[in-house]
Amino acid sequence: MHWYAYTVAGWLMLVGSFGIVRSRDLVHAVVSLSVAQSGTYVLLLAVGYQSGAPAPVFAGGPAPSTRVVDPVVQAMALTDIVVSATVTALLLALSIQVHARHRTVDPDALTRLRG
Amino acid sequence: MSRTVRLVMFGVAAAVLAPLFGLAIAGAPPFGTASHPYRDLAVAAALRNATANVVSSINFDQRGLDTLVEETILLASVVGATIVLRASTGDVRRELAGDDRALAAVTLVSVAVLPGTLLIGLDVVVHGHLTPGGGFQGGVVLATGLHLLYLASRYETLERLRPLHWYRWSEGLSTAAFGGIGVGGLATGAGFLANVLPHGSFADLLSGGTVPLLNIAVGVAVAGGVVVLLAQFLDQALRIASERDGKG
Amino acid sequence: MNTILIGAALTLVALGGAAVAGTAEPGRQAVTLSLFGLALAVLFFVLQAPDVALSQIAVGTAVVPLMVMLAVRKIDRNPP
Amino acid sequence: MSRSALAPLAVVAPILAACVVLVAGRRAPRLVIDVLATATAAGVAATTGFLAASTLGGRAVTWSGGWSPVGGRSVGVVLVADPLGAGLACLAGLLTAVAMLYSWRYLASLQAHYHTLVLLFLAGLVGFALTGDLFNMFVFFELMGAAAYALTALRIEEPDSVQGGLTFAVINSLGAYLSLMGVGLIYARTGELGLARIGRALGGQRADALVIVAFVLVVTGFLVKAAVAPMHFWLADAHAVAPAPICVLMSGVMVELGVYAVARVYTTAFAGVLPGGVLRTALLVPGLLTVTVGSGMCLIQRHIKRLLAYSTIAHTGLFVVAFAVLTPGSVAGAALYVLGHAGIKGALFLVTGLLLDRFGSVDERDLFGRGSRRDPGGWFFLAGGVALAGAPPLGPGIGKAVAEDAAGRAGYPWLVAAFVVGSAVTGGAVLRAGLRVFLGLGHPPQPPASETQGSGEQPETPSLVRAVPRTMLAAIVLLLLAGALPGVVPPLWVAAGRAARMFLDRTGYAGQTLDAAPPTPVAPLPGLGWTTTGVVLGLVSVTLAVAVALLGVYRPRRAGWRGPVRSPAPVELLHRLHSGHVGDYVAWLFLGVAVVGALIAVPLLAGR
Repeated sequence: MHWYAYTVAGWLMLVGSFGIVRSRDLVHAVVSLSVAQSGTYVLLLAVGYQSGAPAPVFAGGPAPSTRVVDPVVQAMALTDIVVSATVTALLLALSIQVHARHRTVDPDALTRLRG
Repeated sequence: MSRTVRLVMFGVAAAVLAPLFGLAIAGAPPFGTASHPYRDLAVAAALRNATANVVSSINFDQRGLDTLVEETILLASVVGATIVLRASTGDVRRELAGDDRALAAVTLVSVAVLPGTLLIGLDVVVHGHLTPGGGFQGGVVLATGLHLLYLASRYETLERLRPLHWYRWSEGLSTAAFGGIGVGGLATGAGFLANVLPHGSFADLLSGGTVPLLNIAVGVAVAGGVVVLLAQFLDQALRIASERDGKG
Repeated sequence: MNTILIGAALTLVALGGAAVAGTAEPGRQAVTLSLFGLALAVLFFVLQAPDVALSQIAVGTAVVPLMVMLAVRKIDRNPP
Repeated sequence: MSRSALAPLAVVAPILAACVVLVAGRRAPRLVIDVLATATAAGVAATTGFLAASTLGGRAVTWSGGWSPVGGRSVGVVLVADPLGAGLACLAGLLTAVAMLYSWRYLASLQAHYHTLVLLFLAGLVGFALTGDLFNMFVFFELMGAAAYALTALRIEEPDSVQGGLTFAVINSLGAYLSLMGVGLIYARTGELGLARIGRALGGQRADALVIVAFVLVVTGFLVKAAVAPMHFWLADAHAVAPAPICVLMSGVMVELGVYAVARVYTTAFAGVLPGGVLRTALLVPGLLTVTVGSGMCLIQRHIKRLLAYSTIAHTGLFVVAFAVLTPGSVAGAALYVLGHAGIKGALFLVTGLLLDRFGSVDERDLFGRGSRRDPGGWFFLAGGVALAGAPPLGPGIGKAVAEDAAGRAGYPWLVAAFVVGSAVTGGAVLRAGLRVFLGLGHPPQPPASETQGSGEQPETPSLVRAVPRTMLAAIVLLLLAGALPGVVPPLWVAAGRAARMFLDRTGYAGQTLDAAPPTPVAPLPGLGWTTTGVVLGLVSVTLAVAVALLGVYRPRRAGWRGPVRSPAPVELLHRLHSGHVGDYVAWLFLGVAVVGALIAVPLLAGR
């Protein structure tokens, strides 16, 4: 269990990147990229976890004390999620235009930018 | 490069990196450790500023600069997607096909759910400094809630209720408000993005100083931004066709 | 108990990620992505990160898959 | 208001201006938008320029949110302006102002959206240069990215444009996510995000696998941005398709900020744990590879923007090599080189943009002999080629000379060859293109099969232009002057020397940032400037460049007049490796990470 969470984080990064490498469709590549990014959330939250500690929200919850799960990594993961979603939106928009101009989204068929 | 060469190359790289990563995590503190030095400081700081949701305190007070930049990224992406998906020469606006009309049952459910969703969104924004959630989560809920209108009736109804430049304005203005509150902190001499308002008493609706204000600014910015983003995609999928397409 | 929950959620996420990257057809990928997003949200809840889990539900299971679906619909509408 | 207010103002001013432009853009006349955007960029340049000059006596530290550290620790995000960082921010402001001047009344169909994105891009560049926090660096990195991706793909009617933008975005985002993994790992070890805090926490520790992997992952994103081989592929695709003024920003400062970030993160956070010798090898190997690939590809291009893009890759390789020497002299050389390169390369891109607007092509073969001898652009282009080759007494020349001198003193005299050859080949390629296009010398080149052509593109102005607008010419002249200046202003050399010393001073950085310690005075670096060797090596480079250019122009034909010439095998291979395939680029990216990782991990972990 100790290293399982970190391993899953690395696995997501690897499997997402592998998805891009073997992709035959740019939309698929963009979605795979977001899988790779989800590895970063898992890593951050795993780093900040403390066994048996409650969430760092005190209203109506636990009495204020520092024995809570690390809120800093949660704030980072939140920022990360927003960034990921907006960049994914931009990438999908670009994919739509690639298709409109090239009539294909297969990377193997997009051969104009060479050399 | 051929597909095989590409996959082999990636495989070689992965074969080097996977064991290195393994060694690295073997040197990390065990999962569930009790030692979190930054956490200790951050929780104390949040309590000092009477912000019950420590994550909100970090996002909007302690590390507010990160969030300001995050809102700016959202703005850049929304403007970017608007530019990339703008109608270009050769594009024509299609009439909507008949199947874009919704079923009566769906309409009923959506109309019933819509006000509740909007209320939940507002609630999540306003209580962001107290309970889980905040401007970002609430903003997304508000934006998606508005799109229930599309399920509820026809795309035209949504289009009429969605003068896009309003949403773009609200996004721009609220991002500017975030930056402006930051500059306000500078002007008082307390520092950029400093929490200069009275902190109130712990766990009250009016507590946390600037945190709830920034939460609201982010809520408006995110709601506006997501509406504009989804609008670009919906327009592309439903409305815009290229002259070069067949019957489409 | 909590350890078991976390382990199960992690396994679900690991499998889900592989499934999303392995789904070759982007139309179906929007669905697997949404389910994967849900699995991540569950994981974040059991890791005591309700703020992150809420964002993940709003973004990862709703908005992003919706955009993927719309992009796929636009692309499929105009075959080469 | 104290000096510490200036850094956050320089970041937030372009953001606020972008919001104003976005909201007012539909109503306000174009002239107002143009003036507002240009003035904002100039204001940022003035502010950060003042910061750069005033911080020579000590860094300006700003804790955002007013969270000043207690006992050396704080929960806030810190901006640390030192002469090098603020100088780069100032460069970003200047280049943006010039790019805005060039784009006066340009890309009219986009309304104010173009200005909004450029201003947000500027905010990202400035923030990235000034921040002293690792996670904040990632956020600014993404801001630079999001704006740059959209700006690259601005001309959506061009098939290449959207494809280049997408490739750029996928590769850079993946790099950023790998960086964030590294941030997570280093946070796991130290519980810190501030660079100075991480430096203190790691100082004196043993470099174990976690620290090594964290460092390698963190710098991966920056190496991708710096287009260090084999992670450089995206750059040529993006620069070839981006509008010319955007190329000025990307080539002149964004790519250089990648190198800067590697250097910043190493010197402030990791220098106490990773030995300099190991880092030097890990940077010299990819750096020299970058110089080789960049100059080789530059030489065999006919698409002029791609040619310039590969020249940027080669020069970035030289900046990496210069930093890898890790002495104050080499860092000062790199800083001066970056300044000179930004001006000259920017001017070259803008002249190429003019070619596109006039002839609808940037293809060396298409344009053969079409430029007129009376066209000032042609002479600017040729002058740019000579300057790029390192001609004394111009900006790139002084940077090259100082870096060569430092490499020799540090015991790496053989690195001089890389500087001479790299600048000669890229300068020669530019000269060759200029001689053919503007003077019509030699025979038109024959087309091999597998390369990007540059013909049949849409101009960036509404229609092909006849007379060049004065604003565009003014922008080009300004950039050429800015590129020449560092070579003839001795105070700038002194400042660069002191800036470099401060940049490498880890203890001083941490003391001023965390303990509000008084600044330690920095003595100037002796003997920094033009030396006889420097001038001679500069002249050698220029002679070689002219030889390369003339050889390219008057090369004896291998095949007859019929049919295309087959390129020699290595050239063909180089062309093929740059496949434009996003999957290939990701595979190369991981291979690059593996190589850098192995170069650092093997010497440190083997034998334990």
